[in-house]
Amino acid sequence: MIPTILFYAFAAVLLVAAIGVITSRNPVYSALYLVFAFVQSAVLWLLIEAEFLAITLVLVYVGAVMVLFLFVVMMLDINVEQLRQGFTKYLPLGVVVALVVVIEIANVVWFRSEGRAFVTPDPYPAGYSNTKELGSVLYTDHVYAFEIAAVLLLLAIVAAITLTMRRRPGLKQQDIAKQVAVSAKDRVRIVKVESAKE
Amino acid sequence: MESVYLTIVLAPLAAAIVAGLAGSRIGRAGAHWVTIIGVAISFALSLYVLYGIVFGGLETFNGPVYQWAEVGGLSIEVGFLIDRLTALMMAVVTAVSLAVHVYTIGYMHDDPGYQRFFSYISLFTFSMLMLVMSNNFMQLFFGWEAVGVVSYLLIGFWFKRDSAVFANLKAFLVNRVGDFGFLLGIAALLLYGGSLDYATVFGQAEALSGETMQIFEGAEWSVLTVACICLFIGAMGKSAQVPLHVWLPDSMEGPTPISALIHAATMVTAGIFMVARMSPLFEYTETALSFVLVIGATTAFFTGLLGIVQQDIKRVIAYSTLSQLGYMTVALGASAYAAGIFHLATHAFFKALLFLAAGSVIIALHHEQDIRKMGGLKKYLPITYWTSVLGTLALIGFPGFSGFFSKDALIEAVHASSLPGSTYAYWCVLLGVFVTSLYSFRLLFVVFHGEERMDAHTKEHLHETPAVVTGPLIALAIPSVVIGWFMIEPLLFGGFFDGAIFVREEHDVLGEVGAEFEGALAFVTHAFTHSIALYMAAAGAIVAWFLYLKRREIPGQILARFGALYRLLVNKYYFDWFNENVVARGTRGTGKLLWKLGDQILIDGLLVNGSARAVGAISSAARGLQSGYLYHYAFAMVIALAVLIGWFALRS
Amino acid sequence: MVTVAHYLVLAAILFSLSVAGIFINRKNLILLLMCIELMLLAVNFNFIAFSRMLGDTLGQVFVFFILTVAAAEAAIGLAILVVLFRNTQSINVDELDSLKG
Amino acid sequence: MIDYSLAAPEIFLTAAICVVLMVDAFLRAEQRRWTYTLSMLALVGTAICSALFGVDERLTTFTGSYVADPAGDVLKLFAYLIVALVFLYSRDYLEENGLFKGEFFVLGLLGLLGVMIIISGNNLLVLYLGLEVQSLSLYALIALNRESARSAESAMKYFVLGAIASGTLLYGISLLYGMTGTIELGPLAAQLAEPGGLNVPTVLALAFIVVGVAFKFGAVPFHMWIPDVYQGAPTPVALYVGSAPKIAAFALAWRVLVDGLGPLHVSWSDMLIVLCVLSLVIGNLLAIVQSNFKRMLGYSTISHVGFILMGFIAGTEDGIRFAMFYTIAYVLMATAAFGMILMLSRKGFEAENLEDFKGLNARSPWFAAVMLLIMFSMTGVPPLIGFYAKLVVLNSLLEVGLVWLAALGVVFAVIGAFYYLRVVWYMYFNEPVETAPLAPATDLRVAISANGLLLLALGIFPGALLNLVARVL
Amino acid sequence: MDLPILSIVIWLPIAAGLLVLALGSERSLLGKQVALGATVLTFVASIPLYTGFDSSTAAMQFVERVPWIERFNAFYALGVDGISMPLILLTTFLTPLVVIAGWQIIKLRPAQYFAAFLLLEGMMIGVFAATDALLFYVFWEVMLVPMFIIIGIWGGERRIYATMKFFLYTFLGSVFMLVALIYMYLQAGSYAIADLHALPLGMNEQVLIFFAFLIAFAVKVPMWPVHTWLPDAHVEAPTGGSVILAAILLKMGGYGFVRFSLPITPDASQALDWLMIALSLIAIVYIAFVALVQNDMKKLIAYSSIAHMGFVTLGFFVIYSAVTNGGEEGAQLALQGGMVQMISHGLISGALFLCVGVMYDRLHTREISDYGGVANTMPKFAAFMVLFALANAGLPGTSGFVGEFFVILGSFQSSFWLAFFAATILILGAAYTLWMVRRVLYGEVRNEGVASMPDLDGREFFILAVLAVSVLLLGIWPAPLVEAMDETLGSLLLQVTQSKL
Repeated sequence: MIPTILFYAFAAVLLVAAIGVITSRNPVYSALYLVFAFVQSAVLWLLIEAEFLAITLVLVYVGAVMVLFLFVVMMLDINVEQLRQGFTKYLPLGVVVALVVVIEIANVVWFRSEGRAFVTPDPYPAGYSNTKELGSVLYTDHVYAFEIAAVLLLLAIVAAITLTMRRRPGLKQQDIAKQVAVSAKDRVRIVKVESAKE
Repeated sequence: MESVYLTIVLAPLAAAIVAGLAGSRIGRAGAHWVTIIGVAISFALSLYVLYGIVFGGLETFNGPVYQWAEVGGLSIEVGFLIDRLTALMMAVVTAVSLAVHVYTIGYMHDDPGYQRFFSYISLFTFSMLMLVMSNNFMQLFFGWEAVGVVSYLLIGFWFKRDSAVFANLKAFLVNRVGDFGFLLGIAALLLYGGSLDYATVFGQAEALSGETMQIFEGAEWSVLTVACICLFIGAMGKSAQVPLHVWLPDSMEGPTPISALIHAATMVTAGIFMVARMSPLFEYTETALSFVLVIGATTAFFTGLLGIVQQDIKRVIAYSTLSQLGYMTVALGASAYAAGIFHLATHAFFKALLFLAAGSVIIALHHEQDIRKMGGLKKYLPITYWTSVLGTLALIGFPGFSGFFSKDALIEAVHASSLPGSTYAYWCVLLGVFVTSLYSFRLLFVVFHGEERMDAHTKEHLHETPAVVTGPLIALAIPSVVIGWFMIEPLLFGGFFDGAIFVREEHDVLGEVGAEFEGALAFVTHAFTHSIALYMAAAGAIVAWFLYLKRREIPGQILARFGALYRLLVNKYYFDWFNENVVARGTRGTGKLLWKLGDQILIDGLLVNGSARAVGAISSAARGLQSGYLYHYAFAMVIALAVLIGWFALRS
Repeated sequence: MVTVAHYLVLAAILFSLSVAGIFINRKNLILLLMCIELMLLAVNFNFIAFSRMLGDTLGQVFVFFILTVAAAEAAIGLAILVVLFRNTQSINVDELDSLKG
Repeated sequence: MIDYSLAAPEIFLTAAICVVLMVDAFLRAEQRRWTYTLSMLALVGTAICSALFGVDERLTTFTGSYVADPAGDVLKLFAYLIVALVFLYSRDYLEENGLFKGEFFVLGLLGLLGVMIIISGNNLLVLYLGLEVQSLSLYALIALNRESARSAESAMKYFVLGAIASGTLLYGISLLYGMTGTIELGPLAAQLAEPGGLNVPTVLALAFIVVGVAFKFGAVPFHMWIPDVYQGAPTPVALYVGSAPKIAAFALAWRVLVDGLGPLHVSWSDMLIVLCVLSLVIGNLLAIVQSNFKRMLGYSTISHVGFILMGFIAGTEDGIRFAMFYTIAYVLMATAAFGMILMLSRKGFEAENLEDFKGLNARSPWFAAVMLLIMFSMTGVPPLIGFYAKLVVLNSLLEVGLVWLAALGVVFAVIGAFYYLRVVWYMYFNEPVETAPLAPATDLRVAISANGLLLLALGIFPGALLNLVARVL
Repeated sequence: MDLPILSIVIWLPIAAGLLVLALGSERSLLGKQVALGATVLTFVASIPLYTGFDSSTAAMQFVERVPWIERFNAFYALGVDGISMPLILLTTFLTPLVVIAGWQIIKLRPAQYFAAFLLLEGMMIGVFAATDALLFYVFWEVMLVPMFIIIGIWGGERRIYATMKFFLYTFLGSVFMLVALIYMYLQAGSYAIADLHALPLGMNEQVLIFFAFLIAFAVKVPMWPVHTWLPDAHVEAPTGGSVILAAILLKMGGYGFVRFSLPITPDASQALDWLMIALSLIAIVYIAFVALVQNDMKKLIAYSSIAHMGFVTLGFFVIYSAVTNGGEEGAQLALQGGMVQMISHGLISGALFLCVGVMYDRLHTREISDYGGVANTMPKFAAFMVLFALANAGLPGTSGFVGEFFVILGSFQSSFWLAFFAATILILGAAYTLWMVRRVLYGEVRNEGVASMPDLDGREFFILAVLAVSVLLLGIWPAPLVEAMDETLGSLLLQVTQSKL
């Protein structure tokens, strides 16, 4: 009973947060709503005993990715006023399409899956470690995928750096080597001045 | 003998090629010598053949020269059929042609196209010989068309003249209308006779007369009737029968008498010859014979009427030719083929004479052709005058002259015919005699008698034309007068054409006429007592004398009185008007309509460019879909997803 | 009783919310990136729910990798966003229409 | 036991990428050619690995997540070739336009790695990851020219749409996983082939997956990114986007739809028919109205995708083979076409508009002729490879009785002929605006000529490629 | 004789074309010489096709067969029978003339011009020689490319419109044929034309295939209403292009009908012969009317080509009703007529276009009204032109007559009215051709331009003379040509009148 109430409660909050994400006019709010949604999701995942992923979601997503989002939002000098202008034009259509999609999927899941999804997973026995379980397949069965993921992250790094790192023209930078290599005669020029002739 | 026949045909051809292709190299004299020798060879050999066939017991020759093509089982060959009819035609053709060649030397003396002209007339001889000597329909058609082409070239010889190039196009096209029918006739015979060979087809004529074909739904027509009428349509074109006669008067645009002569005395006989040649077919279809009869009679009378109002010396003779061709055709229709051929032969001589005489006048007057500017030429051109008189007498059928024999026999034959339409034909030819006489004497009187209406300058230089012109006149005058005496008996009643021309018992009108025939002299004397035609001719001559010499004001009064009739005649029954305004303009109008509306607007505009434009328009419209807005793109994807789910997932 | 189906429907709602978010938003590119995160979250819900339903870890492993990819994707997405902003001084979706037709 | 040798090309390439990356970091700008050379060497090495460790039969390793089969090897070899050509064609352009950076090559090689991962992916997870590796490098490449707003814009569009597409794909994969409990292709197919395997939820999942695959191909209506990216991306990148990823797209469709979801052919072929028709229509129609050559090529790609899909729609063994044939043929043509643009472009001048091809025949008859071959090949005129590509897919369509679709295909091929012909028209029937002679580097000249002539050679002897495809697939 | 003659005549010009292309326009004289040499050599090489031809058999001769695309069971298979041999000779005969005709006139990129013609020649021969449908299709299509270029580069003002229209029209036509070919390949398992002939097909299939072929061939012939590309293409094409287009390219449509439509879909052909006959008659009559009102010489001749090609299709499709009426001979006549008409039209229309080209080179206009009285300044030319015009009007003694004669005779066996309408060409054909002749050649010299026109030079004279001789020769003695085709057509007739159902 309690898990059911918890599910509905957190699910409701999650949806509110999700709506908040897409309707907020200020990107900062959106990002925060998204953080909120992730947290709710983590809780829901815990309810279904996917602890490792729940933790990861909070750590990685909320902790890193969302912060990145916020960072970018704030770094870019976005004209929030301009962004506030509404989205009314496509709102009805968006709502309709979203409803259609949700009805279609839900219809299939709920009515036409021949009851397959109407199972409540049995709780894991005590001492079961979700993390360990994951860990044991991750480096064996899925090692290839894991390596690819590694490449992917490398790629992301290279790409992100390539795209964002830049040397602004005209930016004054110190060239240490040059500075060190300087010798006195480069800096000081002895000029012999003829004495003034009266 | 084969090589002889081949030589007859090829000599003029070779001459034509030499004169045509190497004209500039061999020079003027070279050109005329080459061609004259070529034609002379043909002429000599033709005479030899004629002699051989008539007296020397030469067998009728019917054999191939080479195989033109073989399609399926059908062999189409080029070959010769030499029988009496052919031999006679060959002699006539080469004789006239030779005369023309000789005459041309003088007439075309100063023309820059001298060699070309010789080449043409030689080529013409070749074509005509191919036509008459053919033993099959393909070759007949070849000759038929080749003659037409050469006439096209000859009429347009002076291609700088617009009238000449108009006339030659007209001649060719009108002839083509005839050929159109002709070809259909050949096709019909091939279909039902299974061959293009004369002998084979003729052999089945009787059998074919029973067969019918359907052209219009529900109307069964005799195959032979259809085929023969079709063939005769060809003859109508070539032999200038109403309504396809319109080209002949215009063809006088060619270098005057020579090409005119070719047309009037030679080419036009092709149709007559052809019908005679096809007599085994025509004999089995009375409908076709009646058709021939009526057309011929109409031509004989009505085109003769036109001759009365013409002011151009050549045109008068041209209309006379038309009318005489009508006579020949009438004879054919009445199954008096031999009479037709006979008239053809005599006509060739006296009409050639008249044309050359006209040419002589024209030369003398420095290419003046309007008879209103002539008159009183008798004293300046005595030889021309007297030969013209002889020609005229022959033409009107003065007893004893060649024309008399042929025409009178012909009229008698028509009289004897019992085919539908023969009464009409009889009256037409009788009245025609009057008309012939009227315009012939009118011409004679207006040109050679009366006051001198040419300008002073012309008059000063008037003198008889050179011997090269008058020579042929005299040469032609003799046969024009006498030939009838010799020919009438063998040709008409002596069974000359036995085996070449076929006449069924019940159509044998000449036989009927022949029953009373007691020799040429008797025929002449008989005419004075019995022939209405003779009195008609006399009447015509008297009227002409009265109107054009005695009381010259009367024609003007008649003209004022019967203005409508006069206009009808001057406008040649509005045939030309009809052809130019309705046929030609209508054709061009149809063409323009089909082109602009069909091709340009409907097909190109609507279908081709229209679909291109439609594609373009759709493309431009579809371009709007790619709006550049990210949310539109996402939109498309999500909607497509929703549709895919809705359509495929939920449907199943 | 909470069944897997509940989770699935929740995920479906999340998914369609993210979809709606993508095209009701005309102004803010960052929001689009967030919607994508939301979409991936929905997918993750599915995987985890199924994983539990089937009683194996495959789904959770999948989620693990999705999280990794999402992070990488976010990094690159934001990098592009930065480049874009530097060039146009705007992250307004409405103004991104120089390429069209 | 994991047989690493099967994955030798990937392993080698990964190592090589690291080397290139490291070396490049220490190179000065004027030494950048070394990066290029190293990258080419990396490709050669990878190709050698593929050749050495090529397989004759279907083998899997990494506990079934990696599959090596002859068809995969062939696809990979073509991918190396194409990427090598891309690098070669791009080199001078990049140098002249200040884009000659190590990252281009590194990202290019990483993209290639993604292609290879997809080609060898044997479970949905690996395929997804490969897709991401490939896509992410493309996103970055497109935005490579940081000074260009257009590049950034197109990268952003591509990124957002791509993310949506991969989200959708993932959603489908999740459903599929839920229904079958597996993500490995072989078992998946086995599960689906069982009675009841084709049920509503799997078809639902299928719809999502088709969206993902179609997006990768750029089939209408998931094509929107293509023209924008082709036009917006720096030309070398557009060349890259337009070539090697098509091989990946084919591999993805082949692995997922045929190997994994083969039993659902009835369902997905219907969906593909819709996409195919739309692609033919939209691709050809919109290509007509383009004046930008790159954008036109984008739409042309879309129409070609319609033809590639035909092979899948037929779904027969031959159908897939012929789709592969078409893909390879198309990639060769597209590479050559973009190569010509690159060759015509000079510093500060992009030969990206159709107008820029005016009078090419007067400037360089040879390259005009090569371009002519390329264009007619794309049109589908024999004896060029493009013709056989069309021939074979039509063949497979007719084999399954889809005459109407084949007829539609050829009609749109005719409409499509218009815009290819227009290029020829500009080259041959107009006098040049630009009279500067073309003086491309020798290796570029040779390569592009060979590329063009290859289209002809393969067209005269299509049997070679056909047999190859038939033997391996 | 073991030499692969057909391969030689196909590839020799193509190789020479590439060589000329490689020589480039800087060395255009050498290029021209190579081109001329190659085309003459090709002609010489093609002569054994005639001399060694066995006209007593309908089987393919000079057969070559090499595996080509094993996957599709397609062969590089060549061979000629009575239908294709004359067409190949026509091609090899005309191309040298076209090369000579362009000798001095083409100033713009001459190397490419001559190369295009050489390539075209090889491809066209390939079309006629291919006995494998796929090979046939390849040649059929690729031929469009050089033609596209020829019209586009060396054409007149609206050349781009014309060439695009030409290409798209014909391309549209042929893709449907491709679909049909593939369809039949799937049934027969082979692309060999002989196998397709033997393939049993149901009526519905036949009808569909028939229409697919019809679109392809009708566009090429061209038949009404898909003919409008031809006048445009002709008008804009350079002289050589027009000649090849009219003389040979159009023949491919007719060739397609006898090689594919009739034998592969005999029942559909029979069932739909009324349609084909109707279209042919429309082409003859309608187009003749249209030709009459043209002001542009090339357009006029182009329209006349359409009308004459109407005879070809008429001849091919009256066979069924002729046979039904018991006129098997007539059917053979009609078929034969269609074929002869193709050859003869090739010579005549080619010659007429060359004539127009001769005038165009002097005055740079094709408008009839810009000429007049040309015969005064160019008598030799006028003689030739009149000859060709008369031949075009079907004058007996020229090749133009033979085909028309046969077809009219044959179609009479089908129906009187058919022959009636077909025979109107006698009048209308003469009308439009000679009317043009009248306006162009005859009359006083119209303007100074005409007055300054020099007569034919040796080169032009040679070309026209060669054509004139062949036109006359074929007209006077068509037997060799007819004989070569007779056996083949006879067996074709047997084949097409045998139901496949």
